[in-house]
This record gives sequence, C-alpha cells and structure tokens, in this order.
Amino acid sequence: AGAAETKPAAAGLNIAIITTPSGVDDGSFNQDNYNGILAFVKNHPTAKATAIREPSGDVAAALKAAADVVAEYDVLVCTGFQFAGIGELAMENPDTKFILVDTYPTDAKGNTVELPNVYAMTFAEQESGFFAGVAAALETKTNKVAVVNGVAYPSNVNYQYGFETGVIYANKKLGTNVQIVELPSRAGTDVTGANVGGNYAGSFADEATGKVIGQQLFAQGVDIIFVAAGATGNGVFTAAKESNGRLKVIGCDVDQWDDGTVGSGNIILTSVLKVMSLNVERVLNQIQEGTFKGANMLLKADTDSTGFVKKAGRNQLAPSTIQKLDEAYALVQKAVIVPASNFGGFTPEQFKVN
Amino acid sequence: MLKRTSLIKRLFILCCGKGRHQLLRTSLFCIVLSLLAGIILLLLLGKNPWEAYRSILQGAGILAKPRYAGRKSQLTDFMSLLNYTTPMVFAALSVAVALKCGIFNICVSGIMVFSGFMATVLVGYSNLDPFVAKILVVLIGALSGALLGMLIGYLKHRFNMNEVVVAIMLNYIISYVVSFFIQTRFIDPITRQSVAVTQNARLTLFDYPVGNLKMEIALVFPLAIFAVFAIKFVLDRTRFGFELKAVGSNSKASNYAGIQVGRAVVFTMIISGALAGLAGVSYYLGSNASIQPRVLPSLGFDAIAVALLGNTSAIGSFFASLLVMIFDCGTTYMSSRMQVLREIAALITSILLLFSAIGIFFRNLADRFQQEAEEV
Amino acid sequence: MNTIIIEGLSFSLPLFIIAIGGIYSEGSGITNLALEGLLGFGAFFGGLSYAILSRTFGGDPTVLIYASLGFAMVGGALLALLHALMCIKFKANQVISGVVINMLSVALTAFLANQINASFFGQPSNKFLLEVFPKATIPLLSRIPILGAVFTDFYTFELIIVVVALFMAYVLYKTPTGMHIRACGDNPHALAAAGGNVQKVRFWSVIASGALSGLGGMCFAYSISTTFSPNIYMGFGYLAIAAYIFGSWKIGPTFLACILFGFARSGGYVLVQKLSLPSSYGDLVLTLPYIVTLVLLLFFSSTNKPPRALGEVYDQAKR
Amino acid sequence: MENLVEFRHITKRFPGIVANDDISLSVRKGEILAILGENGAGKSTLMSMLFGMYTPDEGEIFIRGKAEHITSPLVANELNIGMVHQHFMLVENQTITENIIMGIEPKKRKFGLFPIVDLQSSHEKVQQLSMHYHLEVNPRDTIEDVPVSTRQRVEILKMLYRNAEILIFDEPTAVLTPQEIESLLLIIKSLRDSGKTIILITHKLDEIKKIADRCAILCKGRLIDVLEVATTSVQHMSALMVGRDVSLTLDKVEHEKGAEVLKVENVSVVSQDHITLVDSVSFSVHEGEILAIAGVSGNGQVEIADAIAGLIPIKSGRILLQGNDITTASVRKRIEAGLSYIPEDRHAVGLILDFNLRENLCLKQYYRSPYSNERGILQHDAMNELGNTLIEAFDIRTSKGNDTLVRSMSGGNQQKAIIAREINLDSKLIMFVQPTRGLDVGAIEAIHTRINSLRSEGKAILLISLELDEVLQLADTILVMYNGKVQTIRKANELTKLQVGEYMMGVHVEKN
Ligand SMILES: Nc1ncnc2c1ncn2[C@@H]1O[C@H](COP(=O)(O)OP(=O)(O)OP(=O)(O)O)[C@@H](O)[C@H]1O
Ligand SMILES: Nc1ncnc2c1ncn2[C@@H]1O[C@H](COP(=O)(O)OP(=O)(O)OP(=O)(O)O)[C@@H](O)[C@H]1O
Ligand SMILES: [Mg+2]
Ligand SMILES: [Mg+2]
Repeated sequence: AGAAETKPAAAGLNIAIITTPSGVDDGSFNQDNYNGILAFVKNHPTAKATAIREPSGDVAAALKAAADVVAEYDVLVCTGFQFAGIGELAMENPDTKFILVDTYPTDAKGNTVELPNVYAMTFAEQESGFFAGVAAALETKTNKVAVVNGVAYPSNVNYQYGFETGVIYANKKLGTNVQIVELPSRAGTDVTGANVGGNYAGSFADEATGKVIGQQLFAQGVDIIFVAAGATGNGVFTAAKESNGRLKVIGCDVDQWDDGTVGSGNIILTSVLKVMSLNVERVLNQIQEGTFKGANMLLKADTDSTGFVKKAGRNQLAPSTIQKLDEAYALVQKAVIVPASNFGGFTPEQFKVN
Repeated sequence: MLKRTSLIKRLFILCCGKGRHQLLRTSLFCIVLSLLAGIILLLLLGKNPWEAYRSILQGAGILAKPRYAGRKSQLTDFMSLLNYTTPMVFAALSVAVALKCGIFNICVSGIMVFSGFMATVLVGYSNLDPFVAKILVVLIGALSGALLGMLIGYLKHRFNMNEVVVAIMLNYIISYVVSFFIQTRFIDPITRQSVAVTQNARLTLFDYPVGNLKMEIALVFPLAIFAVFAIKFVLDRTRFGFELKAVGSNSKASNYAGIQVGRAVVFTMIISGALAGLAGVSYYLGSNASIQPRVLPSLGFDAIAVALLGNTSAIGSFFASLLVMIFDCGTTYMSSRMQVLREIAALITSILLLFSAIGIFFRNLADRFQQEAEEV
Repeated sequence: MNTIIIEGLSFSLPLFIIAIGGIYSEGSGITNLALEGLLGFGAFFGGLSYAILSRTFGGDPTVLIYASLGFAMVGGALLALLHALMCIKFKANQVISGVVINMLSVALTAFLANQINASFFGQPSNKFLLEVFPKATIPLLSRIPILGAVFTDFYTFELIIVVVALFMAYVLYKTPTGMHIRACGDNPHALAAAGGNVQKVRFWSVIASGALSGLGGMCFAYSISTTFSPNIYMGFGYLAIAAYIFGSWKIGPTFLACILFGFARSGGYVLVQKLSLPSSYGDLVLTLPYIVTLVLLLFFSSTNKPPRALGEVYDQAKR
Repeated sequence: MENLVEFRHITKRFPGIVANDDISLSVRKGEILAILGENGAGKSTLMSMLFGMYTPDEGEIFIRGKAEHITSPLVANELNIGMVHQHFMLVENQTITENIIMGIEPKKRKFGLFPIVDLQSSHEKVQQLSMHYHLEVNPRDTIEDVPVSTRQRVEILKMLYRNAEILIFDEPTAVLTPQEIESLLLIIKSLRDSGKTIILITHKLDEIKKIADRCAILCKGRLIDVLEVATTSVQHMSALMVGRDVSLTLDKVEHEKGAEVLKVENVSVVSQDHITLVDSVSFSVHEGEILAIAGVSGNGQVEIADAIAGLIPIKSGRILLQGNDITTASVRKRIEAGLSYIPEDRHAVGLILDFNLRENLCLKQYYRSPYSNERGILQHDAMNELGNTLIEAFDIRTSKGNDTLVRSMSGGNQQKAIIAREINLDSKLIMFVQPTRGLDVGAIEAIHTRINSLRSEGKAILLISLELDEVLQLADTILVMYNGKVQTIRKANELTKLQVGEYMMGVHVEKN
C-alpha cells in the first residue's frame, strides 16, 4: 500500500528536520536551517515542525534515522553531508519531499542523482571565503592573516581557496600588501591527494589542537584568522580571546558574534555566511504552493545565498571596509570575480583579476 | 501501616529473594524500576509515558506503527533491530567471557575499530566472490580481534600490567592510528568516513528485496546466536571453561591446583578479543559500511553494562543486548512522535544499568527481609 | 621551548589535580573509573553556574570566573556522591559503577544543557559560553633562562591548582585524616578496629575525588575552549587514571607522570611544526602520551603496587 | 571480687544461625578468664560485641555495673576495652607507630598553623611503652617487614597505648612458637598482675591450665559452664566442650620406614627482593615416615613446601619424587607424579570459595577421565559421584551437599574438604602445612588420626607446623629450620621439646 493513502489529509505540512549529533540547537549550521523552518511555520500556523537528532554522526546511522521516521512526514529537511545517501530512500518514498543541505543525493552505488522529490542545495563556499579574505586583508594591522580549517574536504578547501583569493584580490586591487601565513606542518591534503597548503587541524572536533594552531599563528604575527573548522574552531576562538584583543577572527556559516564575546569586547571581526534559512523557507513555500521542483542547486551570491555580516553591532569592520566589500560582492554576484575553488580548475595563485 | 510495609517487603522478596532464578528475577526487577523512573521523567516533561514506551516498541519493530514508508513494514523494522543487535551480542559476550576470568575488557571499542579496519582494508575493497569475501571478513575480524586480545592477556600475564590501563591506552592509540590511515588513504570526501565497502564484503544484506519489502538481513545474526550457545557450553561444560572460571575466582588456588593461569588468561583474552573482533566486523561491515575516523563506537562501552545486566552469563547477555537495542532502535521514532529529546532514552538506559549494578544489593536486602520474615 | 613548558603545564596541572582526585578515591580503596564523567559533570555545573551568575549579576566577570571553579567542584562532588552511594552503600561493583556513571554523565549533561538553555535562557544550544581565564607572569622569576617559562604567561588557575594540590598532599600524608584514608585502602578492618569509620572515610574520599575532578574539568573547559560543551569528554579522565597508576598511587610520582604527559603533548605539537610534517600526521602525534605510558608501564609495572584493599567491598562482617 | 564486665542474656543471630544464645557471663576485675569452645561456638562473636564490632540482638552488656551501648570500637576504647583480633588488624604499609596511634593521633601544629600528626613524639612514646612492658618493637619499622610475633606485639601495644583495662585476646597463640607462646603467656600474666582484666580465647587447654583463673565453655552458641581452672581437669574441659570424651594422645605404632619417596637436594629459594628464604636445604622422606619441619614462622618452611609443589621457582638444587627429577616440572606434572599438598592458607590457596563443594573436590582431577572426556567436556555425573563419595567418607558437613558454596562452610569443614581431595589423589607424598590451625580439639583429633593412618598405609608425609606439640606427637623425624637453613634433622625420640625450641630460636648450631 502506498504511503499516501494512509496519510490523513493534513491541514498543513508536517515537517521534520533531521540533524547530526550537534542538533538543531547548535547555534550554528543546523540551527540556521531550523530557523528557516520556524519562519515558515510562523507564516503557516497549521504546519508542524519536529526536530530529530541522530547522535552518532555515522552516515549509516543518519540514513537509518531518516528511514525510521520518513512515513510520518510530508517534508524531511536533512542537514549535513551525512545524508548524501538519502537518494534510495527518496526514490522509495516519492510522496515525501526532501530538502537536503550541503550535499547532493546519491543512489545506492554512490553516484550523484537528481530526483523529482529532492531539492538539494550546496553553497559556493569559495565566495564566502573570498569575502573573508578581502575583509581580513583590509583590516589587518600586521599584514599577516591566516585561515584555519578542519579537514581538507572540498567544502573546507573551497573556504580556504576563496579566502586566499580574497587576499590576493585585495593585494592587487585594493592596495594592501598582506601575507597569508601557513604552518607547513598543517598543510592539508585534499581528497585527490594534492597538497593544498592552508592550516588544517585534521579534525572538526579537536578544540585543543585548534587552540594550539591559533597560538602558533598568533606567535608568527598573524592578527586575523578566518576560522572554518567546526568545533575545532572554538579552540582558535579561545586563542583569540586570550590574546587581549590583538587577535581577531572571522566566523563562518552563520553569524558567530555571540560566540566571540570576551569581557565587554568581542573577537569576531565579522562572519561570512551560507544563507540557509532563507533558502529552506523558500523551498517550503514552494512545496506549500505546489510549485516544488526537485533539483541539485549550487547557491551563490547571485541569489544572495552567500555573504557576510554587516549588521551594526554584529561586526567590527571599518565603514570603508564594508564599502569595499559591498563593491566586491557586486562583482562576485555578476561573476566578474570567480574565486578559486577545490575543483574550480585553478588555484588561488593562478587567480586572474579581470 | 505496619501491614503495608510488610506487604511491600514481601513483594520485594518475591522479586529478588532467594530461590529459583534469583538473578533473572532481580534483573527483571531492575528493568521495571528503571521503566518506572522513565515514567516519572516523562511525566515531569509533560509527556504521556504509555505513548512514549509504545512508540519505542513501534520504532524497534516489536509493535506495528500506524503507517509505514514505501517498502517498509513491521517486519523490516524488526529485521533491522536484529541487524543492530548482532554486534552488541558479540560485544557483550566478549565482556562477559573476560569478566568470568576476572579480566575487565574495556578495550572492546578499540578492538572493534581495529578489526573493522583490517577487514575493510583487506577485503572490503576487493572484488572477491561474495561468499568468499564474507567468510574472509568474519575470519579476519575474529583473527585481528584475537590478536589484540592476546596482546592484552600477554601483557597482563607476563608484565603484570593492569589490563584496564592497557586497554584505555590501546583504545586511543588504535583510534588515532586508524584515523590516520583513513584520512590519508581511504577517505570518502562526501561522507567524510572511510570509503564504503562493497556489497560483496558486507555481512548484512542491505535493502534486500523480499516480496515488496526491502530488508536488512544480518547474515551473522545466526553466528551470534551460535556464539551465545557456544560460550555457554564452553563455560558450563568444558575443561577450559572450568579453568577459566577457576582462574577468575581465585588465581592462586588455580595455580596450586595445576591450572596454567597464564595460559588461561591469554586464551580467555583470545576468545574475548575474537568476539570483540566479530562485533567490529558485524558493526563496520554489517550494520554500517564504513568507519568514522577518530570515533570509538560507544557500543563497546555500553556492552560492559549490558553484560552486567545479563549477569555476565551468555544467555543473559543476549537478552540484555536485545533489550538495550530495542531502546536504541526505538529512540528515533519515539523522539519524533513524542517531540522529546532523544537523551531521555539514553537516560533511561543509564538508569537501568545503574540499577542493575546494584542488583547484588537488592538480592542481599531481599535475603535480609526474608530472614526477618522467617524469624517473626 | 617556552611554548612547550607553558602549554605543557597548562595541560599537566588540571590533569594532575584530577589524578589527585583519583588517588584519594583509590587510596581509600574505592576504584574510580568515573573520573571522566566527574570532570565533565563538574565542568557542566561550573559552566551552568557561570551562565546563571553572569546573567543575574553581570558586572566584573573575574569574581564569577573564580566562583565557577568552586561550583565545578560542587558539581563534581555531586556526581561523585552517586558513585559513593553505589559503591559504599549499595556495594555495587566499583568498576561497573564507574563505567555507568561515565555514560550517565554524558547523557545527563547533554540533556540538561539543552533543556536548561532552552527553557531558562531561551537559547537553543548545548553550550555555556565562558570568559577567558586571567593569565599572569611573575616579573623577576620569569626572566630565569628556560625555567622562567614556568612563571610566564600562566593561567592563574594553575596557581590555584598548585595550592590545592599541596593542600591535598598535606592532608593525605601529614594529617590523621590522611592516615585514615590510606589505612582504608590498605586494610579497612584495621581502621574499623581502631575506632575509625571506614564508610565515612571512603565516602568523603570519593566526594573529594569528584570535587578535584570537577575543578580539573572546569580548568580544561576554560583553557581549551572557553565554553562548556559536550566536547569536554575528550578522554582526559582516562589519561589521569593512567597518570596515577603510573605514579603508583602516590602524589609525587603522579605529578611527574602528568608533567610527562603534558610535555609529550605540547612537545609533540612543536615537533610536528619543526619537522613540517603534513597535518594528517597530527593523529599520530596525539598517540604520543599513550604510547609513552604503555612503554613505560612495561618496565615499571612490576614495582607498581595498588592499594591492597582496592576494589574490595568493605563488609564489617567479612574477615 | 567486683564484676567488671557482665553479659546479660546476650543473643546474636546471623543469617541462618544463632551465634550466641542467651549468654549470661561475668568477668571479674583482675582475672584471666579463658573462653573455650569448638569452631563456630560463638566465642569471637561474643567478644566482638564487647568490642563494639557487632551489637547484640537481645540482652545487655554492663561495664563497671553500668549498662553500656557499645556501638563501635571507639566506644569500646572510651570504656578502656581493647582487643587483639584472631586475624590481625594492621595496616601493612604503615609503620608500627602509625598503627598504634591510629584513631587517637597526637597532633602538633606546623608553623603554628597546620595541624599534623606528631610522629616524633609518638615514636618515643611507643618506644617507652614497649620497653616498659618488655614488648620489643622498632616503632619505625613498616608492618609488612616484620614477623608475625612482632605484629602481635604491636596489637598488644595498641591496646596498652589506649590504656585498656579490659584486654581481649582472640586465639593469640595460634601463630606463635613455643618460646613466643611462653613469653606471651608471661606477658599476659604480668598484665593481669598489674591490674588489667583479661579475656583469653584459645583452643589450647594447656595454656588455659597454665594461666587462666576461670574458664567459660561455649558450645553451639550456648554457655555450658564456667569452671575454676585450678580444680578442673583438662579432660573434663574438653569433654564439656565437644560433648564427648576426646583422647588427647595418639598411640603410634613403631614400624620400619620404606623406600625413599621425596629427595630434596641443596634447594635454595630467593624472594623477589633477592632475599634468601631457603638456603641449601637437603632432606628426604620415606614411605611410612612422617617428617616434620619445625620452625618459627617465616623461617622458610612454607617456601620449601611451595617449592616442592612448584608454586614458586627455586634458585638452585634438585627435587626428586619417587626417583623422578621434578625440579622444573609444572605443577600439574608434580601432582601426577604423586604429590598431595594441604596448603597453609585454605581460603587463598586451598579452595575456590565461590565454587561449590563438588567443583572444589574435583579441583585436581577435573581434567582427566572420568571427570572429563578426551574432547575436554566435563562429565558432571562422575564429578557428582566423586563428591558424594568424599562427603560421605570424610564426614564433610554441609547444608546442600555437593552444591554447597564452599564460602558458606565452616573452617573445619573446609579443611576436611581439602584433606579429602588431597588424600583421594592417592599420592605417595602428602604435604601438610599447618593442618590444624584454628581448628577445635575434636577436629584436630580427627586430622591427627587421619595422618597417622596414612603413615600406616605407607605414605610419605611431610608435616610443616608451628605447633610444637603437634610435631612432637606425630613426627618420626624432625627437621628444624632457622633462617632458611636446616638446624638439625633427628629422630623424633632423640629430641625433647625444649631442645627443639632452642633449635628453632637458632640457639643450637649443628656441628657437622
Ligand atoms: N559475620 C557473620 N555473618 C554470619 N554468620 C557469622 C558471622 N560471624 C560469625 N557467624 C556465625 O556465628 C558462629 C559463631 O562464630 P564465631 O566466629 O563467633 O565462632 P568462634 O567460636 O570464634 O569460632 P572459631 O573458634 O572458629 O574462631 C559461626 O558458626 C558462624 O556461623
Ligand atoms: N561473613 C560471613 N558470612 C557468613 N558466614 C560467615 C561469615 N564469616 C564467617 N562465617 C561462617 O562462620 C563460621 C566459622 O567461621 P570462622 O572463619 O570463624 O571459621 P574458623 O574455623 O575459625 O576458620 P578460620 O581458620 O578461618 O578462622 C563458618 O560457618 C563460616 O562460614
Ligand atoms: Mg573465632
Ligand atoms: Mg576461627
């Protein structure tokens, strides 16, 4: 019997969000997605949202969690790369809509597929990284900046390459002379085995190592670090907090201002964004209106899906910096500037400013 | 008043007092107690405990859910429960066997990672015939586990090293070293885990079509059942089991009686290690298909408590595994239906294990009450 | 070199105070594998108290920072109370109780942190943000070559730990209480016959182990991430256990073991940096303290003597 | 005379047993009251209540005419009651002083601030005390390094340090040599003479005869009688205690000894700390011969037995059993070569307390036919049969027969179980170490008879005992050890008790 027959004619959408161990209240990635759902529910009071957490973080367990509850809901929002393998489940449950964040669905053999009931979104991290790079280059006083990442997976390499592109862009076009500091011992090896440089902690959950890297960079004169390293990033934040305001960081994915308070100050220069909440809400609206179409989308600045925080009181950028960032943002939107990315075909060093 | 207390006492004696199946009755009593604690917890959170427990059973495939997704049914949920229970049975047996010999094997997690990794690397990526591959996976799992177990047993026997410390150290070393190899050689960039093993090497037939259903069929579940009876037989009926238990209760007296204590310790750890290794392959190449770097499976630690809940007996370990895994497998569904944090289930499980850890106290208390009752 | 010492100490000392907790508990005869859970729960409690106090009182965080250390000790002691009850009153198997308490601690802190953040602070998060712990440098001493690093740029909690450690060592080795604790670990019946109360001594020793673990856990929370989050369960409790077993249940040698672990760790980081190994080798560096322990134990475990009555359930009637 | 202590209608129950049943007994000031009774008669229990380790279920204890609730040893201390326990209550890794002052430590302030235990003055005080009562100890020694007799002195000093007026001794002589016993009895006497009141639990009638004023006899938890020692015969006392007549001497038939069974050649044993425990010892035991090794405890006797049994390695020398060299053989090989061994510590070595009686009785044979088949599978029927046979033959008294948990059996019956198992092996050589320690007269009699009849059957018997009477009564040949060396080996009838005692103290040195 098809699942649709047994379902009651729901007054509103029954939505579930399935997340990995950190839960919808991680104050970060998952929460941003959840906020998108909440915003939708606010406008459609008959809709219902349920948060489900899978505690191990293992991909098989993540899929099982989704399979356990799939019959109960109209929409499953699956946040995180762990859910890539959702393809099979989606094919078997064509009446359930899936919103997949940060990865595209794969079938049983691991090949990426496009499905009519799955809207999968990934983001051009290199663009966000680019804004971080420009901001860092404009704001540094020591003329030394750095980026810290978790593991050299494509998304992290994108952030790193974008950041480096941003610094190079600023050096060439905005009159800065800033050096990117890399600890040779922290060079990353990407998934193809190529050495991509950068500063990699080797884990997304090792705060202690994060702090050590932050300190080592600080010792080398770095005063701004772009941190895209999950929980490992907390360690870098700590290093910054202990520097008496001499070391600042740029947050990533969501506005991390609240994580940066130290005494009456804050170590967050700005945060660069993946705008997930708006996109999740938009897709939910499409489902509600019946205009939903499955797709695998790479979201970029052109849809305002990447960006940086310039809201007053949530950043410490100089007005001139914000102005220059806005200019760069427009160029990125128009694809005049295309930052380097892991598989974009060129490295930051090969980046050409048109 | 007086009468009421004595009624409660009599009930308690009935549950934990002397007589047939005292251990079993005490365990059941602990289970009931912790379910009661869970009820209180759920009531405090304003949830309906009856619904919550029912949805756990539904999630685990013991009861029928109101509706099922495409190609799923209660049977598929139940088969999935068995699939997830399989590694726990092996792990709990591993702990139980070692405990019988007086050794505390806290290295199950590490051994699981090691054996899972060995099997993944040696067989998981090959194109061997499914039958051969699966047999090899089981053999490699048992063998690599046995090897580590032997190492622990040997270090304990020969160098008088505290097995708990050795195990803790080994857990971390294995976890980091395996993580190193996964990150540098076997990483899947999308899942950020080791590249999934081929279907040929998996010990679980995943999404196996049966009628219009898709099942998880744990091929090694029968092996787990066999292991339960084999271990029971070894402990109860064989010469080696006798020696193992003797060494566990009093190694000095065992030596005096001519039992080779070192040999018994090492062999016990070989068996315990092999079981942990089987837990590893049935976990990493069965219910899962890949390994998370730097993560020690919590199952290996839970198994300690599970073995205890099962009174370190083989049969007991099996049922305790099943019970704990019902909770584990049903949690997601419950948390989804009841809109509660899934930690509730983890809390109830912890409370259950706490109670079962003081089972001996309950038994003694019941004995005392009984004494009093008889004297009056 | 300086970094090795500075970083090494800021890791060794919290580890050391947790290990002293272990020595108290095990020295009195109660096996304590629960240190990991105790330190986590202590840090949770400290973090929670900080979150509450800073919201209620605001103002200068320094006082609150130090106060939170105290609350962390209370938190550790609270969970240790459970271990004490389990082992002493209910005569549970002490190893098992320890393992279960670790599990409980992880489940409970995650649950409570979520629940409390959501219901009281209206914040969906499982973390409590903390302030940076004050650091200090002693003017003259810090100029001494090499050794000066000991007095340079240290967290002030390191001083607190040193003072507490000295106090705990004094209590254990110089006072009647300490004599009784050690007697409990060796032959509880002797203490009972001399009029001591074995249950009470053991009870308070376990509580002390919880308080000290809580203190150490809170220091880790401050020094590593300036937050309380479930990431606190990183296995340092187990490392502390290794440290005191290595130190043969004596405070002095345990201190050396902790220093060794701390320096192996910070030295490892510096070494990787110096050798310019790629980051993927970080995993291998992290194995250093554990491998060092294993190898050294290989040589020293024959002289390693646990307290004679360790792990035995004390039963007055048993002879 | 005034009654210092009065037990009035004391009853104490333990699960399944009434350990003390309505006991009323008074102790007079300044007397030595002996308490006599079989194993498990309830002697230790009664005294433990006086000392506050247990509290009575019914009845009251009056001290100096006043009803007292002695809820803990601390209260007992305050009432000036002290006790030397059957099993020493000492902290092994602390010094003698620390053990003595435990619980009432004198304090001083370091830097006028921190209270610390004043060890210095305590050492001196203990030194003075020990000289005053002629109980020589070195206050700074650690307990684990000193011999049993010193430990006992520490226990006595512990009481004296607390100014105890009422001193309880629970089987104090069980672990001492004749000379030590002699001097302990003198000490007890002099304590009495200095005004202390003494309660002495013992199984040894001659000690009672020697120093006690009165003797209370317990049987199965009940007080049978209180006798004036001076006017009662030893036979009468033991008959009252056991409830029947006990013969206190054995008739031993002289007979020729047969072939050599055990030959020990120049065996040396060193400890882990490289201390020589057994120094080049040689002797042999023949069929039908009882060779007894006498010696003060800790002089290497037990190590010889352990070395012969293969429990500890030897440094040099050779051991031959029935002509076979077993120097390096495994424990099991030795057992199979014809060796039975009743070890000193029945709880820690002789038995597996958590196994049932059947399993303990099969402990040395479980692996071979008919108890196991060739595929390593245990044959429960055969094991049951063996258990039943031995329980019957050796009169092992239990609650559940074969299935009784050994832990729940009384000491005497546990010992019977070990002896049954070892004799059943039908070995040529049987080693007994301290076979009657802590057992009551009736049980001792049974074991002595058993040993004697084994001798008649032509077994070679090696007996190691601290009880000189036992040695003299049973042995054909006596070997005395001192400091790990053989002092002398002689025919038993060539030695007097006094001579043996002197050899044991290292006074005589054999001239070769
Ligand atoms: N703690 C206890 N728990 C249960 N039963 C006990 C306990 N202590 C003693 N008993 C019981 O009480 C009886 C008296 O024991 P007690 O130790 O007083 O005997 P005893 O006369 O000192 O014997 P022995 O000569 O062997 O020392 C024993 O038979 C035993 O069964
Ligand atoms: N804690 C206890 N619980 C139950 N029974 C006990 C306990 N302690 C002693 N007993 C019982 O007390 C009785 C006598 O014990 P006890 O140890 O005094 O024997 P014993 O002949 O004196 O041996 P030992 O040489 O060890 O002193 C036995 O029946 C024993 O089982
Ligand atoms: Mg007694
Ligand atoms: Mg006794």
